[in-house]
Amino acid sequence: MKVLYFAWLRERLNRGEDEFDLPQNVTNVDELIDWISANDEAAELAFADKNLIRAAVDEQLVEHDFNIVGAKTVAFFPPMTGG
Amino acid sequence: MKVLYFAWLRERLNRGEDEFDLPQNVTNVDELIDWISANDEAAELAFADKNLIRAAVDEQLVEHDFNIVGAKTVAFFPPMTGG
Amino acid sequence: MGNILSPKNAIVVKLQSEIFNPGDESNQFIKQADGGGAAVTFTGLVRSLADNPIKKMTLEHYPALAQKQLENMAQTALERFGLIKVKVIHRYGAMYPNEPIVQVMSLSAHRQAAFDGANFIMDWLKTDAPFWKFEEGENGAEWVAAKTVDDNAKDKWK
Amino acid sequence: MGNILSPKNAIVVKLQSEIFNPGDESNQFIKQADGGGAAVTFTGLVRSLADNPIKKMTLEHYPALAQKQLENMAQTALERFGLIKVKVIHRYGAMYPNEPIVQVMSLSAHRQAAFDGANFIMDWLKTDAPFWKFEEGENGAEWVAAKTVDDNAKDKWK
Repeated sequence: MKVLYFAWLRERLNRGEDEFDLPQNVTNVDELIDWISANDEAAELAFADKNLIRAAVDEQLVEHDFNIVGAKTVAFFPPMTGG
Repeated sequence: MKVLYFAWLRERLNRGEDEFDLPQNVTNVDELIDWISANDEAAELAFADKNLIRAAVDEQLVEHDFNIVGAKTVAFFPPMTGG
Repeated sequence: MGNILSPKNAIVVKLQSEIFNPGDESNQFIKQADGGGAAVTFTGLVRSLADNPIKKMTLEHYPALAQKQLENMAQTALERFGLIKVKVIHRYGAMYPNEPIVQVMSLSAHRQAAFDGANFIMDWLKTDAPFWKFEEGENGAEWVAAKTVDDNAKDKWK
Repeated sequence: MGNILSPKNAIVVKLQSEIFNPGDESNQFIKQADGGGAAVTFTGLVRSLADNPIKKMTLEHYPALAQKQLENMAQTALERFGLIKVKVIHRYGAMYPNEPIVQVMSLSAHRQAAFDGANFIMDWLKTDAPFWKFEEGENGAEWVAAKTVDDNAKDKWK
């Protein structure tokens, strides 16, 4: 699965994307956040406040309980500030 | 007193303005309409439906009960359709 | 009325018979943005519909009252919505399909104020600015009737 | 989604890094008015305030999602408000004070629909289009924080 990071999440992780083989017990966005954080100190800090984390699964904005099994791309980013 | 007419009021009266010396018993917009209509058949027809008559006294939009004693200019016109 | 809140040039109202270029006017308006991040432009165009084609529209107006009413509306919008500036251009005389009739422009620090300011002015302009449309088309010529919907549009600002 | 209601070119969404000319875009948009009498243009500009001067703003974006979200918002506005057409231009990359960032244009037979269409798109765009502002100024550089007021602005369309 491809995982994308944007804005200050990208900066804090010092990378724009990851490619992961996820364990079977990682089935939704929230579990993915926890799994990434557990494996990476920078990620643990960056994802610390989950209220500030927005997610998109296969180019669709979703809540953190959204199922990611079979998804190709998950993107994480802060609240949007365009316009 | 100068009285101005606009749009279809002007057309039906076949003139854009009048100059009147009003009798003392003509003290508000409504009475002015009645007085003009009484003296002029075209005006009687043009002013027949008072709901369609808007008025301005000295460049201020007013209701028909507005006092006109001492006013310099009264304007009559249909509901506005600008924009 | 409110001179303290409105520096010079915060309000411009222009009545003219000549056609104007909507985009050029917008660019001119936002060129000096003065810290404003949100600009809204409303442009009203002469409509010619397939079922009632118009050849020519003539706008009659009451110049002194029109100027005064539009300035009052612009001033009220400026103060009520905290706008940085407002410009209103309204034509009179003869015009033709697709030509601009009116343009209202508002500049604000915040987008909702800019939207509301222009919207407020247009709603009031429709019923309280002394202009009258006369349309000449293939089906004859007539004075355009006022719409009840325009009377009601102002209610949302009460 | 709603293809029957939206003919070709009724919706245009353009993401670009290059600067654009707001007035030229508006003129282009209203040139083919197609019976529409009311056009609304919202233009968002890079703000630089006296108490926090900005030298440069960089907009990061998620291209595929941004395109999709803006198209969805434009389509929803088109159908909901019965608009004739909608165009959205949003820049990404580096930009400077007073430059345009975003422009939303709506054309309708009726003015309220044109106002509402552009307003609706801007409200949704603020919270649901994947762009992030990074500002560099005299007081340092930082990611712009999202505003609660932007979250709440959408509520009026419920």
